[in-house]
Amino acid sequence: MTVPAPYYLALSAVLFTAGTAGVLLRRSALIVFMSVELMLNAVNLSLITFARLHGSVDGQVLVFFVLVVAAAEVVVGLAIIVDVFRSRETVDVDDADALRG
Amino acid sequence: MNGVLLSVLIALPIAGAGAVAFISPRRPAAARAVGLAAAVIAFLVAAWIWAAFRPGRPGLQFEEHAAWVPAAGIGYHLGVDGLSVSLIALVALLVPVAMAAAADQVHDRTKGFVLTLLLLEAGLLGTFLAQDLVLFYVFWEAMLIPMYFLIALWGGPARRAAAIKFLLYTMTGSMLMLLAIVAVYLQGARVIGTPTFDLPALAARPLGWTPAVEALLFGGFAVAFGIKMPVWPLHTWLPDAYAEAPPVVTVLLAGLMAKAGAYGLLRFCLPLFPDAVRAWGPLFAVLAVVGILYGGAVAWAQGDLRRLLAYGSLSHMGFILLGIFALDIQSVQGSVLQMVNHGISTGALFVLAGILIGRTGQGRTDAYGGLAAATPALAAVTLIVVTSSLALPGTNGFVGEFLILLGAFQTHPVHAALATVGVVLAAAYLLAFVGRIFHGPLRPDLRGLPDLRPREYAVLAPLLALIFWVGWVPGPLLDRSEATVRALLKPRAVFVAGAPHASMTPPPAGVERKGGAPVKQAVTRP
Amino acid sequence: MDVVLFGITAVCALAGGAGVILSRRPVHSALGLLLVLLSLAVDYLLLGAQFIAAAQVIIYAGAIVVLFVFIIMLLSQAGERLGPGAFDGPVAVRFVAALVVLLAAGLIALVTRTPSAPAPVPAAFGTIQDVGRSLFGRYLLPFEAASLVLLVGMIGGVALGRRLGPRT
Amino acid sequence: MTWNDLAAAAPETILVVTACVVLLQDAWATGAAPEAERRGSAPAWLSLAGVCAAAIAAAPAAGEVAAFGGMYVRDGITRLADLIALGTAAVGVLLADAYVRRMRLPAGEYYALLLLSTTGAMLMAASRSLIVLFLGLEILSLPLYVLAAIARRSTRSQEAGLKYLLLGAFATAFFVYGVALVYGAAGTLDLRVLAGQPPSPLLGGGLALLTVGLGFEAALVPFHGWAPDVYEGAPLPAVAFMSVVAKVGAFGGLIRVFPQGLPHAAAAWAPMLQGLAIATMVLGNLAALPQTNLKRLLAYSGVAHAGYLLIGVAAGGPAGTGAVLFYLAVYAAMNLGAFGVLLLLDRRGAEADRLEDIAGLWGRAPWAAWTLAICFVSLAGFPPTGGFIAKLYLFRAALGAGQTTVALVGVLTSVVSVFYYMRVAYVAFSGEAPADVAVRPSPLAGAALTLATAGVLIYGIIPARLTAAVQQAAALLK
Amino acid sequence: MSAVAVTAVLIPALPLAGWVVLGLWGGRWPGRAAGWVASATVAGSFVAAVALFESLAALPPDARTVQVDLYRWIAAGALAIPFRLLADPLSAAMARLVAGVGMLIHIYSIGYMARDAGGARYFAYMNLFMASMLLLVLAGNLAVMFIGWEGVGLCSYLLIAFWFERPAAARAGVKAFVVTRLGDVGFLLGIFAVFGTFGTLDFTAITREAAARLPLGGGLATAIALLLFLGAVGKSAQLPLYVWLPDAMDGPTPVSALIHAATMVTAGVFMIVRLHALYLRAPFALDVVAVTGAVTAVFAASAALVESDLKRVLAYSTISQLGYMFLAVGVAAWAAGIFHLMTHAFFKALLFLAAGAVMHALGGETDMRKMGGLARPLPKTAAAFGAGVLALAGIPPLAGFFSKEQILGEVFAAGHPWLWGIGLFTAGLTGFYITRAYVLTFAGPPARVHENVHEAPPVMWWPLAALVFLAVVMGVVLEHVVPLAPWLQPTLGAGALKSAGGAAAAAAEPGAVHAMLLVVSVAVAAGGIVLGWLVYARGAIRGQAPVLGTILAHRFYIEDLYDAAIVAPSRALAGWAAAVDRGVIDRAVLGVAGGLGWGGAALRRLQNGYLRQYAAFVLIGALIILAYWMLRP
Repeated sequence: MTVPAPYYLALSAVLFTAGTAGVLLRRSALIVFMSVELMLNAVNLSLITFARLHGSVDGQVLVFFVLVVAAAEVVVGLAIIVDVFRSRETVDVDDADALRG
Repeated sequence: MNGVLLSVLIALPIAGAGAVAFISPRRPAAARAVGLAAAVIAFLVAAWIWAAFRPGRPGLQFEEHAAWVPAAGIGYHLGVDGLSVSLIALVALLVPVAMAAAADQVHDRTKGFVLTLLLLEAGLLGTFLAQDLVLFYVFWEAMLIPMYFLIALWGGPARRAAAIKFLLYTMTGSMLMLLAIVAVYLQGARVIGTPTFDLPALAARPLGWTPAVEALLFGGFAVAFGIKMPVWPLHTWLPDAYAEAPPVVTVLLAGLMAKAGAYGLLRFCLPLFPDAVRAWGPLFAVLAVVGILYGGAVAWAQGDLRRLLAYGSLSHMGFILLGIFALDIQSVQGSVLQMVNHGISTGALFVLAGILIGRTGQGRTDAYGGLAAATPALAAVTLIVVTSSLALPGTNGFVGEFLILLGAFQTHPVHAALATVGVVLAAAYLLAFVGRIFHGPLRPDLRGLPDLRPREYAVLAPLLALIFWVGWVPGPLLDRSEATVRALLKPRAVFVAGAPHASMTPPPAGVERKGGAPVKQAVTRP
Repeated sequence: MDVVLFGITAVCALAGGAGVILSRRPVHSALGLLLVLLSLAVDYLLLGAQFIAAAQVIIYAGAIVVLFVFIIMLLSQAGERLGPGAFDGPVAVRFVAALVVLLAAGLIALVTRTPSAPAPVPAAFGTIQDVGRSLFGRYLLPFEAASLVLLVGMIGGVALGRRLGPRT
Repeated sequence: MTWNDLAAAAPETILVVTACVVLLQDAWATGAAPEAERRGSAPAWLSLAGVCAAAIAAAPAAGEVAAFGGMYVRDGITRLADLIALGTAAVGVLLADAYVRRMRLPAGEYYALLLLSTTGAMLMAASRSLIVLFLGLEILSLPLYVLAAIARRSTRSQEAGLKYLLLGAFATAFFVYGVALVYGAAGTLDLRVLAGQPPSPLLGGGLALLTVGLGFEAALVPFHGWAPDVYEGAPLPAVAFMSVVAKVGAFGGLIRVFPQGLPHAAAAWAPMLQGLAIATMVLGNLAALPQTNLKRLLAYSGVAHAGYLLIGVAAGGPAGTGAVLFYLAVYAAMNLGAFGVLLLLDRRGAEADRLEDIAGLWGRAPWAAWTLAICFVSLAGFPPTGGFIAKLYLFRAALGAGQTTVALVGVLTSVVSVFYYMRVAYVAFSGEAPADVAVRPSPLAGAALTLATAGVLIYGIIPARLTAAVQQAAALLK
Repeated sequence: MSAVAVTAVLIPALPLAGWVVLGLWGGRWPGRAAGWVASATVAGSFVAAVALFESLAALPPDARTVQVDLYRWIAAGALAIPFRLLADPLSAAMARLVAGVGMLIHIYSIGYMARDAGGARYFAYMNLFMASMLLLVLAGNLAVMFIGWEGVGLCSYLLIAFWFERPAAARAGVKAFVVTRLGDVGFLLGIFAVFGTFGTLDFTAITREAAARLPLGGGLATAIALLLFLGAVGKSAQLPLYVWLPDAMDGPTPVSALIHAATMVTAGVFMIVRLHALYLRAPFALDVVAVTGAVTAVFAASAALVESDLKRVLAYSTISQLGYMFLAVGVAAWAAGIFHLMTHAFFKALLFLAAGAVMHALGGETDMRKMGGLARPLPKTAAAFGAGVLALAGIPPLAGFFSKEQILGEVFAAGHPWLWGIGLFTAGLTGFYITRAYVLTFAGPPARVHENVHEAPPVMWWPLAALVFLAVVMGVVLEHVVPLAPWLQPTLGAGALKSAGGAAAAAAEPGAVHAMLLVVSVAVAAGGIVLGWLVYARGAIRGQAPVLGTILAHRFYIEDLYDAAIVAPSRALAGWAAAVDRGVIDRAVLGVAGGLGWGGAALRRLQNGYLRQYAAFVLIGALIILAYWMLRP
């Protein structure tokens, strides 16, 4: 491993931040959701890096579980988004403001 | 039997409430009868306790001590001593009185009313009997909820605001007290070794506070009690609550709940924070005097019957507060007695206010006038109660206020002098009250107003009897509290944990008094 | 070599990330996400995580992104509305930008303080055998739990995807 | 995996198996007329049986049993958390039955998700590894997203699901990042090993982000934004259930991470938790003040109670942990009771969740009004209900740990809370019942309410046993 | 219990029982039954009082002080107050006087109140008053005295406001009560100070230990004496607390006679005499008493000059005469004070009852400007009133002469020529105003025609006649036949002997001086009468002094001053306090609540339904706690 670990970690941080920005700035539920996936991927990169750093496989195992969780979340999430779309004809999260106060 | 008598006393109203719960709402008379029966039985038990109470002993009697939450050091510890024995009798008396008076005044959702009233009684009794800090707090708060509902559901037009104001005010105080209780407990655990909320155990020895901490904790308790009494300037819930609650409920609010505050100061603050009480006593004495004068002045300016009485009550509670913080045997004895007295006379005043308002539906004094012509008996009874409230000798109020002022004069002459001016103010507003309602030409719309009914006589009779009885023969009451008060004022000698009966030899009553003549000795020639 | 590869993948990943959050159309975002995933898979390889790299390509790229694209196609009208939404005033955007920059700065400051010297690792580190042994050994409980997660996903999909009966 | 491992995780196993059975039964039994039965539907009874079995499995106090290589521990905390979660599940099932049938929700899926979510909460409380904690969190929250959205005909339910899901996923990302940083700092995901680590900035950053994820689930301010909206939009029984179970999981996790995982670094994390607790109590209670929608009001109330619970976590040690456990038990009872009463009401086939809908309840269903009153009085922290004892323990823990400020804020905000709680109780006892609101009692819901009320009162009047159990459980932390 | 004890208890107990009975059942009795029952109880008291007097008289002088302890009343700590009566020459004499005059007035009231529907209530109050007054007189310690003290005050209030439907009467009642209570503040504080000093409130103990515990002229003694005197000022309507008494005339006239002339208002004098030992330790306080008395005497007499209401003239006269009494006790002439108290009780009660008879005849009229020439239709009344006039003016040999002379002699002998001068001047004024009242009422031409003017019925007339007799002879009797001063000597000790009558005082003076004083004083009094006669009956002197008249008519504007300086500000203060209560204290509380509500509303706006906003919250929270961890030292 010749690339210093902080590089990976910084990349991860930037990607995580990018995902955060996507969640905060985008109005399409799909894109928001993809931004979350981006964040999870960024985390995964950190985990893999740390796993390498510590020489333990734990981090990699966790990444595996994150993948699983992401898959399950996507299934549920997309089902909800589709449902929302069916009744509203839009997936704009700003339209989901009936519940407030 | 004596071993569980206090529990029985508390359980009786609860059982009554349980019984009432099973009565159909369509049979209000039955609910009222059952409720009254429970309250009267409780009164009989309380009267028995009062009669069987042995004066001259500072410690707890009829004590009950059981583990409640042993893991947390919370005990089920009940007991009466000189501070509380007359108060529980007062509670047990005023509740049936209020309930009976309510028969003519509350017609709506009677079942619920009776039920709530009984729950309130249980809370009140428990408050005066609990000897464990948490148990006390439980009862202290348990009074609140029924009272909230009594005001909020059966009160006047602005009842909701008044009820919630009352609740939030008192909650603020009690929550601070809760923190202080916990702090006392923690310190106690450190000093004593075993964590306990038991008051006698905690009060048995100094807990080694720094003055600042002790003052803070004392403040926590004092704010709670001060709000309940109320102490100026924590009183502004009072006029609203007193005026909006149904008058019979105000009887309990003014007659009993306010006492819980004063009682708490004596029961908890004096033994737990003796140094802070002495350090901060002057401040409270000043607040008491301000309350006396301020309450009197504001009462004088009130146009509403119950607000007038409410501020008058504030003024009167100021005397009790002054008596407590004068820390003199006479003044504290006077305060203890005056708690009972004020319960009787203010209770009676609000019963009367309820009768008036029930007759006319009017709360403002200018809606009345000349009623003495239409309802002479009502006027006469009111007058007697007013004299008691004015502390005229021969009535109960005199003995209490006289002792308070006499005692306070010895330690705080200026305060006492100013407080005595409050006596004049009391005359001003109370006679203004009598004057506006009963004197002057009879208003045409009040003509034919019915005079006291037999049931109302029955309600008032015990109170009137007590007014005179305590006024002329206060000895039984004073004797019951004397030993306890004496012990209370003697720093750190009071509560011997666990063995209150055994340790103290009661000072022989009457022997060591200066210049006193033994009882019933007919003629002495100097 | 590694550094070059990392540079390329980093650039690709950042570009992909930008694509995810900046594309007008969701499908472009999905493609951006795909780019990120593949770039990171390469990085995983660089970091000795062969199994995860493979899983990344198979599960993420092969399943998740495909699912996204599938749904995007299904909801073809679901383009984002143009113009500022309720939460897109200039102040809000600047505020969000500030927050995001702060986050990035904080995180970078945090992670770059870590030591860069990696621990020595055995040759089999990160292989399927290595990870698999862990998964079915020490990590059996999480593995079972992960199956529960998938079970939940399945039930959720069924519960929410099933055709609705007639309204009563 | 050994049999011992499985035996230790028997409650979870039973629940999972039950969930599968419920699903299968539901698949077989499609077509049966669901509305007619008053006795309750088969999935409900099955779920209930499973929950009871799991509770029996969870009930014995067995000291401390570590399983699955130490990632899972069955100790006093697990036991209590399990019992609370299972109680919540049982009451949740009982409450849901009539509603699920009335609203034609997919029963099999509903109960299966409920059971799985319970499993997740139990896993979180039992976890001694951040991986298990993470997966437990997901098993807890994913079903909740679905449950929030499960009333698919309601756009509000959909909106609730969408918000919950997206924000939940967002927070999960923070959580995992936190796990990653902790892992980076400590080189381990094992909480037992973590306990020996010196605090470092990286570890701190990890803990911070970890707290975001757990705080989201617990609805701590400022991670609480989802809660009011989701509570308002999601179907009532689901809200009743999630409002409790999410807190059980989240606080189980918080206990495992902070007081138990990092006792030596308490000076570092306690101020953070105190700050969060203060913010949560203040904002939660203030925001609840103007609410007139009861679900929303209870949502903010739930936020506020998360703040109170956090007092105990911040205080740490046996006292704080015990207080949290006690509070969770009481909170479960009183919150389920409060929601449960709302479930009895029906406004033309929809939920009756406005404040004015409960007006005059006393007149038409006195027992419901009394239940409501008792639960709200307990929420407000008055004796003689469990809410009081629970708060007492919390404040004791806080003062015992020298955390006076947070205790002070706690008591003062409690006073504020009295305003809105008692207003609800007042409305239930006064006024005229609205004509379009009907009371629909059902035996199962009645049983649920009885259970909840009994809990509230028992914890308040005879709390000795629970106190002892809680102390015993928390004594591990010494 | 000894006979003395029994009688001493019976004296107040009988009217008390009467009150209870009348209060509970009197309203249902027919006709005048209530009046007779009430009179009977008082008569019983009178008999008992006489019996007490006689049984004391039967004892050797040193044994004439008997304490009667009924029971332990109030006890707390070192304070032990038995319910104690004190039967000694002073209280026996006072009890006999009070019960006697009271009995006569009760009987008179039967006739006077015959037409009033509230008779039972009236007599109940009167009985309660008698009980209180007798208790006051017989009290063995200050606390028991205070029972009576406040009891009479209450009855005064009740009876002034007896015709409660008249707003003026109701107001006057309240005024009387509140103003006297103002004095009671001092009285109470005095009691407290006595307890602080003596450790007891017992009269005999105070008398015994005063010299030991209080240094002569010390601040403590002066303070106690002045505080107690404040109570006396209120109760006995001295300057500056006199204002309630004229208004009190709105009550029934027998009430005015009994309470506001003969008995209650003299309680202050009695109290000082009772505590004479204490006052002797405080010469300055005594001087204050004397000066207050003198100034009040002349002030009230001058106010009476221009008063046009018959009863009010008598009221000012009472104030003035009370001033005399204070003047007497202020120079430590205890017996003289009590002597005047007694004679005054007779002739002032007589005057009031006669005035009552006039009012009875005129249907309640009291304005003298509407009277005149009533001697013709009411000869007996006029004669009775005339006797009262002469007694009051101090014309020998009527009662007033002796007591007044004794006072003036003592004052002069005590070396207070200025005070003597004031007293003398007052004597002249007294003669003048009472003559004026007589003339305006009975002499001259009728101012207007009154229908159906008739003499009082026998039940009213006989008490009147009895009082005429007493007013005429009691001076001689108490001076010469049964001398008061030696009788009081066991109580008053050496002080009483010192003031053993004008004769004794005169013995110290050169005979010529004494004779001259006597002549001067009688001359002045007679001069006043003559002048009054000339001015009002003959219209001889028509000199007008409008300014002086106006000032007098407004009582030197003292009441206006009170209104402006005390009453109005108090009311304003009360109103202000009420406004503060609502506007400041309560508003502060509501402000907190409002602030919380506002916070809730603001938070509600923050919760705007936008998911991305919530995500921003999460991010902000994350940033904050991240910052916490990173910035932590």
